Amino acid sequence: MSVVEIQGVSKEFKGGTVALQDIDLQIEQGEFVSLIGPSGCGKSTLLRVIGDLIEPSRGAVTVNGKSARQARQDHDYGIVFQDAVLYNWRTVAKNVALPLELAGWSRERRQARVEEMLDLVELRGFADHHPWQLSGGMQQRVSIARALSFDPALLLMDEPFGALDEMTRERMNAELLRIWEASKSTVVFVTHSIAEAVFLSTRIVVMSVRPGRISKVIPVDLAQPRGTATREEPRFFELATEVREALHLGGHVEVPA
Amino acid sequence: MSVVEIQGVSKEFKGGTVALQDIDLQIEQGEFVSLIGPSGCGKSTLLRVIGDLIEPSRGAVTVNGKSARQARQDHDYGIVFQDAVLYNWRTVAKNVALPLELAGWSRERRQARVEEMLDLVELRGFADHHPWQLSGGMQQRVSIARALSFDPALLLMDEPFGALDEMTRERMNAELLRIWEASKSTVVFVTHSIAEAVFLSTRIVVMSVRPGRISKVIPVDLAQPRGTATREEPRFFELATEVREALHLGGHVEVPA
Amino acid sequence: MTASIGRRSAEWLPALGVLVAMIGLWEGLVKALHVKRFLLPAPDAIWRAFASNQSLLWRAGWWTFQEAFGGFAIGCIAGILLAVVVARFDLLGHALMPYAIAANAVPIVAFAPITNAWFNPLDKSSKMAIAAVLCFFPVFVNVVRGLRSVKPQQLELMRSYAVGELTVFRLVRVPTALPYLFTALRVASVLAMIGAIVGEYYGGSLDSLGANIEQDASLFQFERAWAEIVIACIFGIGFYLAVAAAERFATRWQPRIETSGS
Amino acid sequence: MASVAVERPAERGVGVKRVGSRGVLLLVVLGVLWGVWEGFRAIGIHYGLTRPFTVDATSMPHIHDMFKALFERPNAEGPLLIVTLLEAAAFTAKEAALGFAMGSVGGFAIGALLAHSRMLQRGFLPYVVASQTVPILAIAPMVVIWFTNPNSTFHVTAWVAVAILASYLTFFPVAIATLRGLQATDHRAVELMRSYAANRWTVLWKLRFPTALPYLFSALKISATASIVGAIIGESPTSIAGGLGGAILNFAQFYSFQPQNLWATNIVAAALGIAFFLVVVGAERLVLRHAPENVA
Amino acid sequence: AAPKAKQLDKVTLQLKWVTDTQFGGYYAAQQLGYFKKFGLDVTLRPGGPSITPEQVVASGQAQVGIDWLPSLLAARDTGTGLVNIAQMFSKSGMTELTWKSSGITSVAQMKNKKVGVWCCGNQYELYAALTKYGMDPTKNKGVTIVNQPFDMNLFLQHKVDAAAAMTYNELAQVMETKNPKTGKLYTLKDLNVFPMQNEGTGMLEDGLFTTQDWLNSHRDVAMRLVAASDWGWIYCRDHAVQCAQWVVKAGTALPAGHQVWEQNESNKLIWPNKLGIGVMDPKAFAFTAATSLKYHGIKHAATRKAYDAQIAKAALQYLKNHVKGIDVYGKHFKPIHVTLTAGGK
Ligand SMILES: Nc1ncnc2c1ncn2[C@@H]1O[C@H](COP(=O)(O)OP(=O)(O)OP(=O)(O)O)[C@@H](O)[C@H]1O
Ligand SMILES: Nc1ncnc2c1ncn2[C@@H]1O[C@H](COP(=O)(O)OP(=O)(O)OP(=O)(O)O)[C@@H](O)[C@H]1O
Ligand SMILES: [Mg+2]
Ligand SMILES: [Mg+2]
Repeated sequence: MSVVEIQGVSKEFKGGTVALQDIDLQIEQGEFVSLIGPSGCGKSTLLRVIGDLIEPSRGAVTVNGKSARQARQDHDYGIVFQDAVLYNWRTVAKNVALPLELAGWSRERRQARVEEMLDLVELRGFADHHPWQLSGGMQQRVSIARALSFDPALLLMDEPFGALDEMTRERMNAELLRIWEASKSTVVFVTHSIAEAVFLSTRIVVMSVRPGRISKVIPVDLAQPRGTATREEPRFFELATEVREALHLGGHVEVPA
Repeated sequence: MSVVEIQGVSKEFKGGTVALQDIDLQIEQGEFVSLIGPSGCGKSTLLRVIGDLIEPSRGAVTVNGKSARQARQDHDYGIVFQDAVLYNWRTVAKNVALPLELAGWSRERRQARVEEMLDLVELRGFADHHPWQLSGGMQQRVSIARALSFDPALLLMDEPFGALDEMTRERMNAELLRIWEASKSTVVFVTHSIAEAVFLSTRIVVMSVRPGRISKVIPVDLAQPRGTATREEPRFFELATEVREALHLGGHVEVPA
Repeated sequence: MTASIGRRSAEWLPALGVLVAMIGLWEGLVKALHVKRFLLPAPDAIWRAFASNQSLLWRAGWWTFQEAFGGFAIGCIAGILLAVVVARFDLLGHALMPYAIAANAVPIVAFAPITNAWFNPLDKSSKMAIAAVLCFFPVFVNVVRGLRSVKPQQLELMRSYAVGELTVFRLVRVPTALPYLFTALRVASVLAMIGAIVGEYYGGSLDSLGANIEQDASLFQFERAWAEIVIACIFGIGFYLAVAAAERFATRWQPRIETSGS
Repeated sequence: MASVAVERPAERGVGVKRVGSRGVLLLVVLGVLWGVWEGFRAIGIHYGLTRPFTVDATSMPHIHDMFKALFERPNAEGPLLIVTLLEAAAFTAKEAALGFAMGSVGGFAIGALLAHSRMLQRGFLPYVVASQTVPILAIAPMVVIWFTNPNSTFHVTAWVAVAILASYLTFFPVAIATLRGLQATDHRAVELMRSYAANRWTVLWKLRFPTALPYLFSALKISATASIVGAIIGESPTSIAGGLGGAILNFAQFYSFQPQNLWATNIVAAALGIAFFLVVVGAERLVLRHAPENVA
Repeated sequence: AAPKAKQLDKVTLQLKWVTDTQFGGYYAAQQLGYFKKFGLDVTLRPGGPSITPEQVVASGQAQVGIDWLPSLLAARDTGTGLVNIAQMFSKSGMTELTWKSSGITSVAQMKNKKVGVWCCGNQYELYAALTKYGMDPTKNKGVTIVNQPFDMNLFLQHKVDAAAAMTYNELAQVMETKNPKTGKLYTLKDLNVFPMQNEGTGMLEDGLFTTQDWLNSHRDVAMRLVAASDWGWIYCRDHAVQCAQWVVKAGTALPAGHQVWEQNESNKLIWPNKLGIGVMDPKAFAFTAATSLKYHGIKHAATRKAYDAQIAKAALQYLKNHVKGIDVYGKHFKPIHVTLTAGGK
């Protein structure tokens, strides 16, 4: 049974913008799938359709064999949005603890987990700050910590590392891979970095604009586990070039309907 | 006369976080200076100090030989923020036209310029959309168009291309270089992409955290004008490595005061 | 610590300055233009009336304040409850909104005889009813807006957690609505005082401010009437400041903006 | 500001069907309210309820009697009550409209001025608040005399004096909401303006004002009905007998034996209040139609 | 005489309360053109709960006002130069009501009861009466004074044992209300009525006043105003129903039946008048002034400067000169009989 199954999904926004057209995609248990494509091609939209945050205009999405809706209600996934979406009235620690609170964790367990997570995203010591006291990258890291905190079996991540410097980003990449391997979870990952996509994924879905469709699916056959060495393999560069060319073919200038 | 002159600037936020400490930096006319450093090291803060958007706790900043305040009042610079900061109640076109409106341009001139700018950032056709109808990358491009619209002699850009896909980003890089060369303007550019910094800059300022200081300044001696070929020069890789190493030396775990 | 006390009191300086200036101007104008006392008594005369009737004035003020506070509590709670219902159930909102507006549009002056007929005009309940009606509407309107002005993205996050309406309400809507609520509570705090006093004008215990003001004005005791108005102001401002302090406490997470203006 | 596009909440339908079903709903609720009133009345009278108030024909007249009273003549030769009341309502509406206009503009100006500087705010905000704690009924006679004295250089006709009193009640919610709204601006948006060295006026007009609009409209809704209250209160000390205030005073005196007349007057006053409110709502829809958030 | 428009003297008359037959005479004078005939252009300005006629007149918004004498004295007491020019009502219309069923058959029996009365200078007549029977109303000793709103609900709902009522208004209101038990109107049989006039503590009520300054320069105008007003009241004495109708037309939204009652009762407070309508009775004045002083309505004893009897007297003379055979004393005045109906229609 596929973890995510997307069949003939289209999404047209009011006003006529067609963000997605006839998307078919199947994601299996344990896969790490990256969505890559030009700005405005519908990556965020697709992710939100999978998460049942918006409804597709046509087509069907199943997650873990149930409807997307049911999956959402069963807490089957964790999500990181393109911007941090933190609650200003909660401190950093409380923002991270939010899903745990909702899942009914005890205070001590929560506290321990939050500390662990803040360590992971290198924000130990900022627990009592408020979101507006953090830099852009720090805010994004808080939201990553929040999504990871409850170990969801399916992770939906929308450019989670977009606001991070290269080094932090590389460390985060490595962390993410480690977590993914250890927990055997499935990840759907939106990025605009070709290198990141190749480094992380087991499969890369290249999208094109006008309107958003899948233009190419590229399996990534780099050995697991990956590390600093991976980035220097010739296969890495070959794959990167393949993705780059697929992107070029997809065109880039988008127009509204 | 330097365009930007920063002398002994420190910034401590209420609550005790020291974001900048003893920053000295001089930027000459026509330079393209990139600020790079780990997340939370004070890049955005430094940019905002130069733009006189916040006041330093200590030290002095002069821009074009005048106080930062005077320079701001003389419209000496344009700025792109880390997040797009668009006005929701204005259409895309009107957001771009805002600085022109404030500078008293006539409606026709404004309209012509806005079209030109939207072409530049590949958003022709979205003029009448509202910001919330755009994807993250598109929003960021609107804010770039806005900053460039009035041809400021000094451009302050805070991770302007962070939300863009690699291809759009490369095109934008090239565009920016073209504009910079043609207009002989000065650019202070925050980025977390080492490649981007090397490709664009005449000088790279590497910052370190705990608290934010300048750990190394790396002049970039790649030939001008730069193009796709530049990225393949061996010197490009050498410089990238130099920056990477400087970043590593700077440390990465930040703690609050 | 001492520094912060110093800063605190410095915050009050401008207000104090304005007060002194206003009183001075008032006194000066009244004296210079020979304004008749039944048009506007001079501050010094008001002060004398104030000083010589202190205990009576405070007692009347306290009486009226109790009415105002009771009405404030009833009106605000009712406003919040209905706002919650309206914000939650759109349909019910559309159905109830016009009647809420209607209730509010009934002028308080017209309400006074009716509350007098319903409740005993001499005890506090009838004035509380008027104050409650006055407080209800601002709270209702603002809380509805506050509950609805949650950022869509923040709702999406909650949706991703598949939590119930109640949780969304508690975790997201309430904090978002708080600033709106407090804006309304500030308005309501002063409206409550006005409501109580207006109610007292239409028949109320002689222990109350409104009845005293009416009596003194019609017996040409304008200095005393003004002293009573001053008492009403003191209680009103005190009430307002208490609400403002509660607001500071409840929304202390908010950034206090560092720079302002150009 | 969201950096991911967000689906806009459902448009408000304007279809005939929607309007129709809304009307039906309104009537259903009306029916329910009517039932509750009459039911409570019947039970109250039957069991002689005295709590929370004594229920009898005076404290709770029949609703149909209130409406019937509208179409009766309080005086044998006089016009129908509704005719008298509609004329009164038109007169009061004139005063209230002017008061509302003056109060909103004044309130906005005060709010904007106070938002301008902390110093001004600290100095004057307490007195803006204080002004509202001054019971309007107490000072209304003096205010009327100040403004209508034919011997002074500045004087106005009586109904304009009423409008001034009405504006006194309207300006406060607007001033507070303006202050709040103008300060609610996202600090990054302010920084952008600062980077353009925009002067205070520009920042006010192009940034703070649009951000404040939702707050402002909340306040205007409150003020719209408050202006009518103010006008009615103001009519008494100005000796204006032709407005709703005069009617209320008359019928209030005789409430004990003609309660339905006062209730009928209140129904008309409420209808006027709703009309004012709806005008503001209409303006709000027009102005805020591009806002992504729900409009309350 | 044909009115010569440009010669008319403009006068604004501030009433104590809303348009009502309590002021029937003035409306009649207006309606019948008496003011015009005497060279006046008079504007009648209705009052209301927040209008103090003394304040309006002292500030020059109106030249002449109508108020109860104690209120005028209170204004004078604080140094405002106002002066009574005609005392229209020569008797007090104030009563205290109790229910027959309560068994309170005299003012003396109000001891330890809840007694309602209006504020603002209207309470002294009752205070004097209660004091006569050994109660101390100012300190709530031996009696509980309740500040009464301006409708009769407290009394109708038996929330007070006794309530103040003017003969011309509130008394009628009670009798225009149905007894919920019987479904019939209340009548005098259900009530005990204690007129303050009968208790000997009646004070002087509605009178005309103006500022001393205006009077000094407009004695003649004041005199003609009083004369025309007298004439109006004389007309109403003989045509109560017609007067009530005019008042109804002038804008009161109240039922005509009630207004006829009110006109008739107002007439009773004026007629008969041995001194002639409007002329101040020095004894009654002295009593009113003394009572006000006793209950702290005023701080200093009132002097006879508070009224100018010459105006009223001159007005009577003027009236007699201009209107042949006019009766300014009403010696043979007979009130009409008015039957009250539900809701006063
Ligand atoms: N609420 C909306 N109303 C109208 N159009 C919308 C809405 N949300 C998204 N769109 C449009 O849908 C398209 C896809 O948007 P989406 O956010 O999915 O892009 P994206 O691939 O995530 O881009 P980016 O990389 O820039 O974030 C865009 O053209 C955008 O303008
Ligand atoms: N308003 C504020 N109040 C308190 N602390 C702040 C405030 N703004 C920034 N800081 C702190 O200052 C430090 C530097 O922030 P800054 O935004 O300059 O980082 P940055 O280098 O731009 O990081 P990033 O790459 O993640 O955007 C951070 O530690 C942050 O927590
Ligand atoms: Mg996106
Ligand atoms: Mg930053």
